[in-house]
Amino acid sequence: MLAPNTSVSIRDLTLQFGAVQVLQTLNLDIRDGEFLVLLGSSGCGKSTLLNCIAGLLEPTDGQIFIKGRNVTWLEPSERGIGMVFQSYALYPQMTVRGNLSFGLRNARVPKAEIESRVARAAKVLQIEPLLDRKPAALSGGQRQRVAIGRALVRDVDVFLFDEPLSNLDAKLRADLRVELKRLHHSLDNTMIYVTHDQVEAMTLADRIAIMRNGRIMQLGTPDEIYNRPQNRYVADFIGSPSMNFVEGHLERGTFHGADLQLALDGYRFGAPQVADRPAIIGIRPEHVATGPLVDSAPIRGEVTAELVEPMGSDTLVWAQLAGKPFRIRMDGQARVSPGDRLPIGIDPAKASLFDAKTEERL
Amino acid sequence: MLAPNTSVSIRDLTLQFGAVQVLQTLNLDIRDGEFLVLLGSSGCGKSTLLNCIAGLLEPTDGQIFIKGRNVTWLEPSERGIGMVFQSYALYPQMTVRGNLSFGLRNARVPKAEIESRVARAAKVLQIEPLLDRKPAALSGGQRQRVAIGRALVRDVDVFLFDEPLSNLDAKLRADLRVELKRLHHSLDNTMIYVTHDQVEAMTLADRIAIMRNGRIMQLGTPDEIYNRPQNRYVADFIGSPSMNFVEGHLERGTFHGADLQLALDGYRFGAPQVADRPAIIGIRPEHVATGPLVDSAPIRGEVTAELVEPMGSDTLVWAQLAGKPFRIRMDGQARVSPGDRLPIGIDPAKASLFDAKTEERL
Amino acid sequence: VDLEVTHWWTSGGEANAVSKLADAWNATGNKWIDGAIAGGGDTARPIMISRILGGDPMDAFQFNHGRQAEELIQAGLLLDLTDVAEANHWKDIVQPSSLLDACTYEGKIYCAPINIHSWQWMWLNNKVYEDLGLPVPTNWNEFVDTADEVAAAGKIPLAMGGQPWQQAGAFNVLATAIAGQDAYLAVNRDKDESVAGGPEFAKVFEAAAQARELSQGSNVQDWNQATNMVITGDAAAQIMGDWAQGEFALAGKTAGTDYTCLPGLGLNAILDAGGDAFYFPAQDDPETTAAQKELAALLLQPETQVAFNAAKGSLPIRGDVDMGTVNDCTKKGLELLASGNVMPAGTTLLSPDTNQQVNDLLTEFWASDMAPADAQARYAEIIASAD
Amino acid sequence: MAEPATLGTVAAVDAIKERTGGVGYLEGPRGGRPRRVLTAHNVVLYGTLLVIAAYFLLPLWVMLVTSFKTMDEIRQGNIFAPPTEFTIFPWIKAWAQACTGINCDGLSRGFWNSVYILVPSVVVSIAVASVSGYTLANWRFKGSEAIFTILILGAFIPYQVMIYPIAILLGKVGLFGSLWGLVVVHTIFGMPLNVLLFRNYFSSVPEELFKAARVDGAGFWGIFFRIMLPMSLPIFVVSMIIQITGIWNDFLFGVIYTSNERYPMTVQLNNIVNSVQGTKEYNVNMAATLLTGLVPLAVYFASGKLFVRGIAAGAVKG
Amino acid sequence: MAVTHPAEVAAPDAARVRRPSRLLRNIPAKIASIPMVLIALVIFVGCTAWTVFYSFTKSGMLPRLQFVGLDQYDRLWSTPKWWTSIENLAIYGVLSMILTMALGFFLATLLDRKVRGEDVFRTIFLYPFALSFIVTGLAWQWILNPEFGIQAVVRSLGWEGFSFDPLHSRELVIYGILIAGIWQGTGLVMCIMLAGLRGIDEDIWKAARVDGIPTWKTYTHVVIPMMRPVFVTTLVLVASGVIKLYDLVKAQTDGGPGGASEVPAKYVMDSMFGAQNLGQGFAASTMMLLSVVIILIPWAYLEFGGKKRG
Ligand SMILES: Nc1ncnc2c1ncn2[C@@H]1O[C@H](COP(=O)(O)OP(=O)(O)OP(=O)(O)O)[C@@H](O)[C@H]1O
Ligand SMILES: Nc1ncnc2c1ncn2[C@@H]1O[C@H](COP(=O)(O)OP(=O)(O)OP(=O)(O)O)[C@@H](O)[C@H]1O
Ligand SMILES: [Mg+2]
Ligand SMILES: [Mg+2]
Repeated sequence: MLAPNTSVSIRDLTLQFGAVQVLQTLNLDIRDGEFLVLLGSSGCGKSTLLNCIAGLLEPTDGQIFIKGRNVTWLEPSERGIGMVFQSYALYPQMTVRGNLSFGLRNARVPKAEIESRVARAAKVLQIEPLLDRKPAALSGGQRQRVAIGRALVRDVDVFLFDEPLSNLDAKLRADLRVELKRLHHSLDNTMIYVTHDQVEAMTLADRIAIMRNGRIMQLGTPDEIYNRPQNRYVADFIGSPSMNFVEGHLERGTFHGADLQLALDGYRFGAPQVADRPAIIGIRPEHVATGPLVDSAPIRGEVTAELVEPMGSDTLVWAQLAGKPFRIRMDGQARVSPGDRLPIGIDPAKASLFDAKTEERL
Repeated sequence: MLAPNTSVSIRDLTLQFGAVQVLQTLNLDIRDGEFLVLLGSSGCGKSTLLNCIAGLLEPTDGQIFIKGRNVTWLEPSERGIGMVFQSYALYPQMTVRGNLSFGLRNARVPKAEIESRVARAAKVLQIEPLLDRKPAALSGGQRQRVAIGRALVRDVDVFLFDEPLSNLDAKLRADLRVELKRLHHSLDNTMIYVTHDQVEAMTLADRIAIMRNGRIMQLGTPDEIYNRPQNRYVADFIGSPSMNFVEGHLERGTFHGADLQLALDGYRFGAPQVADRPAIIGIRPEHVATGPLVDSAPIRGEVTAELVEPMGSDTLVWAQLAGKPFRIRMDGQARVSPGDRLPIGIDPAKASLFDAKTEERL
Repeated sequence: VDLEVTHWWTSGGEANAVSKLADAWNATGNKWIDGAIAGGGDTARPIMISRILGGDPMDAFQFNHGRQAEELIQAGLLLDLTDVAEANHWKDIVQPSSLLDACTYEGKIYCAPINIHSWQWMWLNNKVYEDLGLPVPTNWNEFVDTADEVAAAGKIPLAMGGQPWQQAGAFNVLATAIAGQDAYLAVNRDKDESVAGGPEFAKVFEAAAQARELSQGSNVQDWNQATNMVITGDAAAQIMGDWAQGEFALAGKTAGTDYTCLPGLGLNAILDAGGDAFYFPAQDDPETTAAQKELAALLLQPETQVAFNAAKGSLPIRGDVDMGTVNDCTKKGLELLASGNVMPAGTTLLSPDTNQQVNDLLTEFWASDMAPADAQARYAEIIASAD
Repeated sequence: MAEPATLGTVAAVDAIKERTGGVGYLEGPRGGRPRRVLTAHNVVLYGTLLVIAAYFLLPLWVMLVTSFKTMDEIRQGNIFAPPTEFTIFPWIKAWAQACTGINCDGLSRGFWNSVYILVPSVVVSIAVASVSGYTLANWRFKGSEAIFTILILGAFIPYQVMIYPIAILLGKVGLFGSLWGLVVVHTIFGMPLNVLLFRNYFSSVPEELFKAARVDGAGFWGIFFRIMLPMSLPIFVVSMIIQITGIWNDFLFGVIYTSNERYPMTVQLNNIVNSVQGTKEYNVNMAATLLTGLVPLAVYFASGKLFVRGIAAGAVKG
Repeated sequence: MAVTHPAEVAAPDAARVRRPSRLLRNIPAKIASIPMVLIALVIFVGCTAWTVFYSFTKSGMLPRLQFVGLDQYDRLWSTPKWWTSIENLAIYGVLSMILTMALGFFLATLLDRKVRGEDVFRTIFLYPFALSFIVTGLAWQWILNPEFGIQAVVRSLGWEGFSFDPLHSRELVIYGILIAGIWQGTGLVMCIMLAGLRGIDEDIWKAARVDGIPTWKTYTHVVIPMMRPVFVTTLVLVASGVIKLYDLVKAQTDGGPGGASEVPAKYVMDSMFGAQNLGQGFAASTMMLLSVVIILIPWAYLEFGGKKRG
C-alpha cells in the first residue's frame, strides 16, 4: 500500500551499467503537487533516476509507482509524465506549434482539442507570438519555455525536469526560475527537478533530495537542508561559500577544538544523548557574527582577515582558524582590509555538530 | 604619450566583422598590476576585445600599447601576453609538462631554464603530481590550472583570461576564484579577465569595465559600479536580483512617482544642479529596509509579498509597487509568506537616480 | 637498343604473331619491350595519343591502317620514314600499293605496313552441317536457306560479338557482297548518300536484318569468343575478318576439312585491303631514331612477313614472299590478291569520326528491332555529313 | 552511515516491510522488463540484415568460389556452388603466368609497380590535401572560400575532360611519364574530397586551441605539425583509406601518365581480363581480380572502425 | 551615452604604427596554399576553360584552332547516342541517388538499433567500396550472365521459365548496371548516415519517446529532417560519382547491347578517342559540366559561401 497522497513512489530502485552501480536500492516518495528537487554533484545519478521515472531507462531491480499505478514496465508515453531536457531537445524542423502538438497529433487527439490546449499552454508560457517560428529563431529562454510547453499540453501528472536552466545565462536563469515557481503554483502538478545548482534548488523546492553516488543523503525542505544538514556531506555541499568546519571533540556537552571552546547549551542535539567523542562543528559563514552583533553572541573570538572578496551585496572575508581557512560573510557595506583583526561571535544554536567518524549529525 | 604606470592602453580601437561593428572606437587604460574585469552580457564584444589585445584578431582601426610598446601589429607571441581560455584549450596529445613548456620550446629557451620555470609554475599552481599526465586524465579544475600555468611559465607582463571558470561547477569555481585572487596578489601582473558572471567580477576585480554593444558603459571599482552606477544599464546589469526601478519625475529635489515621495536630501547628486525632469529612481533589493530597521529609514511604505524564495542565507521576496515587480532581499531566517503585508523603508543615500531620457546618473 | 612497342594485339593468335616480331627484333641484338594494352583500340588509343602529346612517346605503335594518324603527322609528331622506304624499295615491293599510299602524306612516308587484313570472310563449321546431313553452304544465300534447320538443331546459325566494330564490319561485308563493289565505293569513298539511301543498300539492310535474326542468342562480347563458338560447334558461322583464322589455327583446326571460308560471302569474291601498320613517334635521341628506322625496315623483311602473317592469319604486304605451307583459306586470299580483286578498306576511306557514327548506328540496329528502312535513312544521313 | 536512503520514505513503506516480512515490494512488475531473444522485432531486424548482407556478399562469394574451380566445372556448374575439385592453379596463373601480349608473368610485375606508385602518391596527395584543408580552416585568406568552392566543383568534372590538358601541362613542365607526374595527377584528383574532409575536421577542432598555440608562439607549421597533426589520426585514416583504394584501383591515369615498365597492377588486370585467348578463363580472371583487390580490401577490413569514426568527424558536417 | 575615461588617458599622439602590408602577413600560410591555388585555378578552372574553348573548334585527334561556332553542339544534340546517354544518366542518376541514399539510410538505421555484430555487418556493407568499378562491373557481369549466373542457377533449380537477363536487354540494361552501382556505393553512404545518426542528440530520442512517437515516425518526422546536412553531403558525393560514371559501364557492358547503356562520360571518351573528334568530346563534356554547374553553384554558395566557420 502506498500512502494516499503520494504521486511518485520509488521502491528499492537499483540500476547497474555493467559493473557500475549507479542507483543503489533507492527509495523515495513524492507527494502530490510537490516540487521535489534532486540535487547532487555531477555523476551522482540524478539524471539516471529521472530517466528511470520517465521510463527511458530500465532499472535492474525495484519498482516505480505513479499515482498509485505500477508503471515499472510501461512505456514513457503511458506513464503520464512530461519531461524537459537541458538541451531543450526541440524538434528543430517543426514550428513551435508543431513541437507542442506533435505528441497530441500522434495520440490522435481531435484537432480542436489540440488547438485549445496549445493555445492555453502558449498563453501560460507567454509564447503566443512565437508559435509559428522554428526553434532556431528562438533565444535560449524561449526554447526552454517551448520545451516546458511540450510537457504542458500533454496534461501530465508529473513533470520531470533535467537541468532545464543550466544552458541559460545567469539573468535569464533567474527569470525563468521565478516563472517556473509561478507555474508550479498555478498548475499544482508534481514536479521533479534535477539540478546541481544550489540556488535553484533552494528557491524552487518544496523538498530537496541531496544525492551522492546513487543514494539519497538527505530529503527535506530547503530550510531543513540548510539549517539542519543530516551529515557533513550535505552540510558541506549546501551553501556558498560553504560551511566552516572545525575539528575537535565533545566533552560533556562542550566542544573543544582549535582555539575554540563551545559550550553547546543552545544546540539542539539530533539524538537525545551524546557520548563524548571526536566531533566536528560546522558553522556557516553568514552565521558568524561580526561588528556590533559580536557582543550579543554567546561565544566570541578573533581572527585575521586574509583576503576580502566584495560581492556587492555582501563581502566575503577569508580568514584562518587553527590553520584552516575560515570564511565569514559580512554585509556589502563592510570595509575590511586584508590583515585586519576581526572580532567574531558564534551562536551554537546556529551551528551543526557531526560525529567525526560517521560524519552524521549529532 | 602614455601615462607612466599603464600596462595596456587601447586607443580608438574599432573592429568590424563585415557590416557588424563589434568594437566602437574604444579607449581603455589598464594600470600596471591591476586586475581588470571586462563584464558584459553575451555578444557585447568582450572576447573580441581580449582577442585584439592578444593579437588574435586584427583591429580595423586603432592602436594597442602594452608596456608602452605599440604592439598593434605584432604577433601574439611577441606581445608579452599569456592567455587562458574558457575551454582550457590544452594540447590534448601532450602531457601537462609538454603543455607548459610548448611556448618556451617554441621560443628556444634553454632546456634547463624550461625545466626550472615549469617546476616553479607547477609549484605555484600545485599541479606537480600531474606533470606527466595527459589533459584527458585531469579534472576540469586541474585542467584550468594547467591552462593558467601555460601563461605563467612564459613570464608574461599581462595575463588575459576569457571566462576561464565558466566551464566549472559552482563549488570549483568558487575555489579557483580565490586561488586566482591569491595568484594575482603574489605575482603582481596585470590581469585582464573576461566574464559574464557578476560574482566573479565583483570579487576579483580591482576595476570593472562594463561593456555593451562594443562600448564601455562604465569603468570603475566594484564598489563604484555597485553603489554608484553611471547609468541605468549598469545599475540593472549589476546585482542579482537586480535593482528595483521606479519611474517618476523630479521636482525641486523631491522625487515623485508611483505611491512614493522621496525627498532626496541624503542623495549625493552626480551633477551639482539638477533641473526638474522625468527621472527614474533605483534601489537595490538589499537596500530596502525591513523588520526593525524600517523605523530608522527616512522613507517608509508598505508592500504585499507575492512570492517568497528562500535561498538559504537570504530570502528573496517578490512584491509589487505601482504594478511593477519590486524585489526585497531579507535575512535567511526571515519568515514571510505570500500575501503578507510588509512595511519597508528606503534610504535615499543608498538609492540611485537616473535621467529618464538619457538614462544617465544624476 | 630498347624499343617500346605499344599495340592492342592480345588475343591468342595475335599475341603469338607479336612474339614473332619481337623475336626477330631481339635477334638483331636489340630489345623489344612489349607494351600490350588489352581492350582494343579504344582503350589503347588515348594512351598512345596522350603519351605522344605529353612528350613521352613510346618508340613504335600499332594503328589501323587509314586516316587515324593524319593529324599526328600534320603536327610533326611522327618520324619520317621516307629514307627507309627508299633504301628498301618499299614502292616496288608493297602490294597492293594502296597500302603504302595510306602511309604517305604529302609525298612522305610515315608508317610501315605490316599485314593485309580483309574483312570479307565468312567462316563456317563443317561438322555442324555434316551432323545435320546438309552440304556446307557455298554462299550467303545458301547459308540463309539452311539456317532454319541449323537453328532447329539448337545451334546459333550466325555467331556475332557484341562490340560495335564487329557488327559494323559484318554489315560492310554484306554490303560489298550484296550491293557490289561499285555501290560500296560510291558510298564509302564518294560519300554518295543517294546510293546509301538507294535500292541496293535497301537490300543490304534487309540482309542485315536477316543476319540479326540469325544471330539471336549469341551473348558474347569479343570477336574471338564468337569465333570460338564456331570452332566448338555452338554456332554454324561467323562473318569476320581473316584474323579469325589465327584462332582456328591455334585450336588446331584445318581449313577445308574442319572449317570452310567464303571470301566475299561466296557472292562477290573480293578482298578489302586494310591492315595494320606501325608508326614511329619522333624522338630526340638519334640512336633511338636509328633503331626505329631499323625496326621499320625489319618489319617488311620477307622472313618477318612470313612468320608474322602465318601466325596472325593475315596476308603479307609483299607479293614476293613465299608463304610456304599455307592453308586453303590463305591460298584463296593470296589468289584474290594476285588477281587484283582488291578494294580499299572502309577504315581507310572514312574518317574515324564517321566510322564511329556508323558503328553506333549499326550496333543499335543489331541489338534492337529497328526497321531496316529507318536504319537506312539514318545511314544515308551519316554518309551525307561525312567529311 | 545509517541507511540514508530510508530517510525520505514515508512510513507506509516501513509498514509494508513489516507486513511482507522485510521486503518492501508491492504487487505488480518489478525490475527491468523481461527480454526474449526471438521477438518479431528481432526476427525482422536480423532477417533483413542477413538478406541484405547476402546481396553484398554474393559477388565476393562468386569470385572466391570461381577462382578455385577448374574451367570444366565452371562451364557445367552453378556459379554459387563451392568448388568440388579445389584448385589453386588459377591463382598461380593469375599471379605469375597469365599472358598479356607476349609477356606471360601475370600480375606479379604490376604488384610492385602499384606499390611503387602508391606510396609516394598517397603521401604527397594527403600531405597537400591536409595542409590545404588546414589553411582553409584556420588561415583563411582573401578568396580562400572561392578556391574551396572551385575545388568542390572540381569533384564533378569528369576525368576525361582533363586528360588532354593535363598531359600537355605535364609535358610542358617535363613531368610527363615520370613517377612524379603521376603523383601530381593523383594529388590533383584526390584534392576535392580530401580537402573537404580535412577542412571539416580541422574546423571542428576548437578554435581556442589554435589561438592558444599562436599565443605560445607557434607559427603556421608549428601549429600544423605539433598541434593539429597529432590530433587528426581519424581523419588521416579516412583520407588514407580513400586514397589508397582510389590510387590502387586507378587504371586510367596509371596507364596514361606512366610508361610501360611502370604500369600498375590494374593495367595488368585489365590485360589479363580483356585478353581473351580461346575461351575466357573465368577462374583466372576472378583470381586476378581478387588479387588486385586484396590490398584495398585488407585496408578496409583492418581499419573499418577507424574509418567510420573518421567519417563521423570529417564528413558529416556540411 | 558618454563613455567613461579614466583621467590618465594619454595624448592621442602616442606613436601610431601603420598597418603593415597584408601581403606580407602569414607568409608560410600563403606559401602552403600555393599547390591548392594552382590546382584550383590552373587545373580545375584552367583546364575546364581550355576544354570549353576547344569545344567551339573543329579539333580532331589533336586540338586545333579552327573555329566552327556551335557546330559541335548542333551535332551533339542531333546524335541519338547522346540522347540515349543522357537518358541513361538521368535514369541511373536519379535511381542510384534515391536507392543508395534510401538503402544506405535504411541500413544505417538498422545498425543504429544497437544490433549485435554491428562491426561485421558494417564491414560487409562497406567492403565493395574498396573495389574498383572495373572489378564491380566484371563481378556483376558474371553474376548476371544468363548462361552461368542467376538465371541459369534458378532455372537449374526447376523454374525453367525464369528469365533474368538485364545485360542483354536494351530496356533493362541500365538497371543491370544500377544493381552493381548500388552494390558498390551504398556502404559509404551507410557509413556517413550512421555517423550522422550517432551525432543526433540522445535527448531528442528521449523526448520523442516521452511524447509517445513510434520509432518509425521519429525517423521520418524528426530524425530525417534533422539530418539534412548529412543528406546533402552524401547527395553531393553520390552525384559526383554518378556524373563520372564510366568505368562501370565500360567493364560491365561497354555500352551494349547496341549502345543501350551509353552514358555521357563514355560518349566523351568515344568521341575523343574512338572517333578522334576532340571537338565533339569537348562539347559533350562542356554540356556535362554546364548541368553540374547549374545544379551545384547555388548549393555550394549556400553550403560554403554563406557561413564563416564550418
Ligand atoms: N550508458 C551508461 N553506461 C555506463 N555508465 C553510465 C551510463 N550513463 C551514465 N553512466 C554513469 O552513471 C553515473 C550517473 O550518471 P548520471 O547521468 O545520472 O549523472 P548526473 O547526476 O545526471 O550527472 P550530471 O550532473 O553530470 O548530469 C555516472 O557516473 C555515469 O558515468
Ligand atoms: N567571426 C565573426 N564574424 C562575425 N561576427 C562575429 C564574429 N565573431 C564574433 N562576432 C560577433 O561579434 C559580437 C561580439 O562577439 P564576442 O565573442 O566578442 O562576444 P562576447 O562578449 O565574448 O560574448 P560571450 O559572452 O558570449 O562570449 C557578437 O555579436 C558576435 O556575433
Ligand atoms: Mg545529468
Ligand atoms: Mg566570449
